[in-house]
Amino acid sequence: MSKVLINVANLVKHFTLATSNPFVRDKPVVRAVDGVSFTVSEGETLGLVGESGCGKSTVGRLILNLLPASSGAVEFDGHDILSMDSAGMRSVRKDLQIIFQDPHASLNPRMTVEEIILEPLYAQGHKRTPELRAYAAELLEMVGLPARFRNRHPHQFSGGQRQRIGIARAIAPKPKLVVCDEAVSALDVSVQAQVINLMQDLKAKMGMSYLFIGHDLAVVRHISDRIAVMYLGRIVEIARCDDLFSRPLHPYTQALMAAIPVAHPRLRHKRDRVRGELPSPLSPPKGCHFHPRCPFAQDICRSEAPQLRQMGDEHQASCHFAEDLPEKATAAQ
Amino acid sequence: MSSDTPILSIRDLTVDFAPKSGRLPAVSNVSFDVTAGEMMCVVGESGSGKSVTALAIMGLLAADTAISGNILFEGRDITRLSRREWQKIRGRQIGMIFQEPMTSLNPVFTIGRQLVETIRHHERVSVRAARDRAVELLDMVGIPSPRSRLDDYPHQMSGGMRQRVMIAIALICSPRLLIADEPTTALDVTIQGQLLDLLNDLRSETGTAIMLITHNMGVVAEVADRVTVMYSGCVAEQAEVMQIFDHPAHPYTSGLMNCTPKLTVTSAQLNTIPGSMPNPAAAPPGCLFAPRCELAIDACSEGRPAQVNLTGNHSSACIRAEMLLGESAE
Amino acid sequence: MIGYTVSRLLQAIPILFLVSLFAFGMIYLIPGDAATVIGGPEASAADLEEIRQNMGLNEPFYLQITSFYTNLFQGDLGKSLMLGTPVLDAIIDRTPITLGISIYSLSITIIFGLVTGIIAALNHNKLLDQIATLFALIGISLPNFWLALILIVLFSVHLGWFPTGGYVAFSESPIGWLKTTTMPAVALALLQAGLLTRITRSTMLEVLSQDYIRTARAKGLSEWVVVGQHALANVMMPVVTVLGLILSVLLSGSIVIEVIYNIPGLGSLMGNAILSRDFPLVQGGLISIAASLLFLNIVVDVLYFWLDPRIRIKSRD
Amino acid sequence: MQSHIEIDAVEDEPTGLARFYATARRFMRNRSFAIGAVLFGSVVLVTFLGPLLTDVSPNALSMRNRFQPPSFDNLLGTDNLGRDMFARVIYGAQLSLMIGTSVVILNAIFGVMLGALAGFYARLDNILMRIADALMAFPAVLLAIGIAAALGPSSMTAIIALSVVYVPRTARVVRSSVLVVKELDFVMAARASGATDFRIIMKHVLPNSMAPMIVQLSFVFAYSVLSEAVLSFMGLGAPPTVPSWGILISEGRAYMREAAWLTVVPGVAIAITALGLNLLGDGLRDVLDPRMKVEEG
Repeated sequence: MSKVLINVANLVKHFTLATSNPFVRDKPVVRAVDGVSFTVSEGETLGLVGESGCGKSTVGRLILNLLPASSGAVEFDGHDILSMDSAGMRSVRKDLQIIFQDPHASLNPRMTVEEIILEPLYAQGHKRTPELRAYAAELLEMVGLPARFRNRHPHQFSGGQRQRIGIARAIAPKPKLVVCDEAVSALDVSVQAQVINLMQDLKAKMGMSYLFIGHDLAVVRHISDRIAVMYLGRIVEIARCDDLFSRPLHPYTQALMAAIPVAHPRLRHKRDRVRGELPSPLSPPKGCHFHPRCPFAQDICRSEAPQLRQMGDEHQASCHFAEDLPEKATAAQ
Repeated sequence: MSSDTPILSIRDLTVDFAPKSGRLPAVSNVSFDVTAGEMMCVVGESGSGKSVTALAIMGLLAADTAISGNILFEGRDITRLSRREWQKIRGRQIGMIFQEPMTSLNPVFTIGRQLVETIRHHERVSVRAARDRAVELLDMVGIPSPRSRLDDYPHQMSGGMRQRVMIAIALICSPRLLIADEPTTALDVTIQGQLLDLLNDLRSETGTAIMLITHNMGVVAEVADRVTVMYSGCVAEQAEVMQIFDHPAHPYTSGLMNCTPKLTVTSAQLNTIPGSMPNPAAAPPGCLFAPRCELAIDACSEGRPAQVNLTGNHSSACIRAEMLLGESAE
Repeated sequence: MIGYTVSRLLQAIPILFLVSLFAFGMIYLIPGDAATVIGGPEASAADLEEIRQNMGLNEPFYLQITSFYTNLFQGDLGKSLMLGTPVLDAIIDRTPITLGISIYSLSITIIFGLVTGIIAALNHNKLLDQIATLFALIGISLPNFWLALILIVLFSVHLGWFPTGGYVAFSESPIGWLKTTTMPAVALALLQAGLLTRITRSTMLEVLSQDYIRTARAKGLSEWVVVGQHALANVMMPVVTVLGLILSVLLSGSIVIEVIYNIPGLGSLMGNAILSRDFPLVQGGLISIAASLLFLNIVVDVLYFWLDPRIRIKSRD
Repeated sequence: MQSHIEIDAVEDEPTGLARFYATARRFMRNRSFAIGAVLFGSVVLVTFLGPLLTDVSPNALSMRNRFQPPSFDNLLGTDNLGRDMFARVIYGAQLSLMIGTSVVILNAIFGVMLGALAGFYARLDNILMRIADALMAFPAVLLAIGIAAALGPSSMTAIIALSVVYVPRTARVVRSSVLVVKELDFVMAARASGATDFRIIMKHVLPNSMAPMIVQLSFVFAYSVLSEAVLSFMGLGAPPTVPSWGILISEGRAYMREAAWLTVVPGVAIAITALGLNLLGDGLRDVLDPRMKVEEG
């Protein structure tokens, strides 16, 4: 197995909400990220999947140190990111990049494409040289845009083209890890497929790692080597792709899979949908967060929070009944 | 379950927001039917004209929009109706739900008020009776402890709950047709599944026909009886759902199905449709899909292709449709 | 609700402190010897000394500022140089007159501004909209003191409908009050009505483009209900919040308008105090006007808080 | 394998002079902007070309020609001392525009600086905005008059007083747009790349926060012209020897019955200037940022 690039241990982020009432002592706290641990190895793609509000995007911001973490540790390439001074952090940043969801908000409308792409290098202190400009042209060609577009402004491009520009910016400093925060979610399906293919090509060429954050299980599966499933601020299951899909060991993972629409009308079947909705992260259920929606919940689930347990080779799940789950699930159908 | 009489038929509908600009109209020459009690899915990407078509049926487009063609609802051309008569059809015979559950309900009125006012607008009943009916409706769309939710404001509910309220409002007069414009797009997958089930159940209980607008082929595969595929304001293909999935007769339809990642297939590369939707200001002369089409021949750029009737209810706006069908039959 | 009100009041404390500090500091803006400026060219050396004594200008700075705040906390704003009476009494004396005219003017503003703004939005880009927009623009572009003079020429000098100035108390003669206050109220209302029309129009246009308005139409509701209930309820809230701004603009205008119409209200009191360099009165006036505006703004915010369920209910949870 | 390039052509962007014309066309297509530009443009033109058209000094007395109504010799008539109103209004315009421009420049410098600091640094925000709140708690004209009274009447006084009044308002506008822009993804991307705060503010935040400020400045110009007239009308602006618009109205006031033009003409001049600037502001708002809310006050 290749070297671990980033090691996230017990990462926690609590947001304290402001209230209008000055007499309230206990301000409401949202546990957006509540003890998340995972690793990403060199050249690997880890998918981070979950529904809105599960904290997956916050995890992305935390490991880039764009938000201060409440507690926990992030070790990236031998550096302890959360305790670094700003000068040290700046030099690490060239190895850590991000691609955003919204192609309209992620590019500075006042800059030309070339300036946008080279901004990470300028920010690192590089000067504008002919070599650097040639590099910008090269980057544009790499993401499938003609180099002659380099003096244009973002508003002249379509959503898919802008996303390519955002990708070019992210790979410009030759990073070791790129966080893709819902990078293809805002695109139309036909364009989405183009961008996914591009991201895979680039990874093959440049050998970096991805942390691919998304909500569409099919898309995440397509691009990832391993997948971590998040629910209400916690990772409930993490496994290699094929393993996760052939042997899901957490009822929430099963529910997510069951919710994916079928690929062909012939495969339609009446199924048991997961009940209820995501509880408010302000007052998450006691014990296992998923118990109010879980068809297999027992007393222990309501009182005791399960820990992530090793369930096989590179497969972890946090369910009290992970061992029995495959049988239970088949029995229920 | 479904009879063959169409309750809605659209003929040559063209909607143009800027008729003199020379830009491509938002919707051009669109024709399709919705028969009673069926689930008709209109599928297409952003800019395909699917939502504009729905708003045209509801008469909710801006007053200065140029609309031509006919929209026949139960045999009556509603484009010829006065504002007042159209208002009587809206809400009463055609209901509609929208994509954005977070903004589609009035934030300063309670859920109860928004239901009650609609009930009392359409039926002469007391407030008390209307409230009882509102509770019934909320119960029907699966909102737990409905009576206590009547006095809630929209922002106190989740997106999925609000969308259920929207459905409840649309169902007040048991409309003959329900138009659902991307009702699940803004919602999480687990909630999307619940809502699709709800729409399906309601349809079989009440016999309401549903015109479901979506960009997601997966949703189509889950619930559609019949499918209309739209591209750049035009209808590309129409058929029964099985026919569409088994024998697509338009390259855009097959492209759309192939580029969605699937759980069953894992390959290194996804199939793609190259390029993007044509710029309405500089539309290609012939078939609008031709510049992106791998099967395009010279004839494709000579004039817009007309709808060709293939087998039964299957039609396609591709001049090579017969060839495509032949290939897939082999 | 109570918590919110208290927190808003607490937030006002530092602002009030700064307000009083600015008012206090105003004297130090005077270039050269303050007493000479205040006393004017005719003042004798003895007069100047008296002014210095009176205002404590001979004291060291820290004593001046402590005594300023000690007095302020006791509700003592000092003594007016020009009137010889306590500043607070003078202000309290004149306030009802200005308040009456302000309410009159505010009513004209709200009726005119809301109606024109809504009509303009409902006829977006049509002739009525253009006329309303033009009127609003003229309203915010005309100098109101000039308009006051023109009104006098037209309605007092030529038509003789109203007196050229002066003031009759409402308790003495309601007709007389109307006669003496109508022109000032209209001259004052012009600017605010222009502002309010513009704000109402843009808010209404924004609201009309919202999804829930489309929903209301899709439900088959009549246009009257859609606009008159669904849209209006959402328009009123942002409009309520500009009331504070409008009151501030109104008080700004009342200085020169009351001077022109010779109305013995707060505005002309301030105007005359400034012209005769009566700094204790200017300071006291600035502090009390700013404090009342701050308080009114808090009232408006609390009202808004109470009106808008999105804020009200979130804070209850 | 190379992924497909999107085929549809990207619009070509004009360069140099062509780009300037294209931008100008876009602005002039907005009716508010076009009318405002014409109105304000003519005021500026007359102000600076006017002295070439008339050789009469604004202070030349001519007791035989008192109270002449507008005629060919005296385009806008004469006043109680026989001075030519046209010349006086033009010199008043110079003063008004000079004061307005100075206030706008001070607003641009301090408003942007303070607004950017308050918007970007949450720590500074509290202090700076409380100060702004306190200054804005005073009614605008009252504060300006108060400051002017303390400083003594002069043009400089008017500039300082009006700047103190409007800088907090401009700073608020800049601040709120900085607050929005700094949360956008491209700013996050710059931070993620290690850009310094200074670079982020100068290259990313400020260039994208300019539109509301430019609009605000045109409104500030209009308010300054109006408020300066009030100041000089009250005898707190320019000294009485300078024919400022406010002073002209105040002088004409005594002769309203006999010679109404003495009051009407300078008032109309103020109104045209303010109207032009307000229209310009409206137009700029529509063209630069159609989603922007009305920001008055």
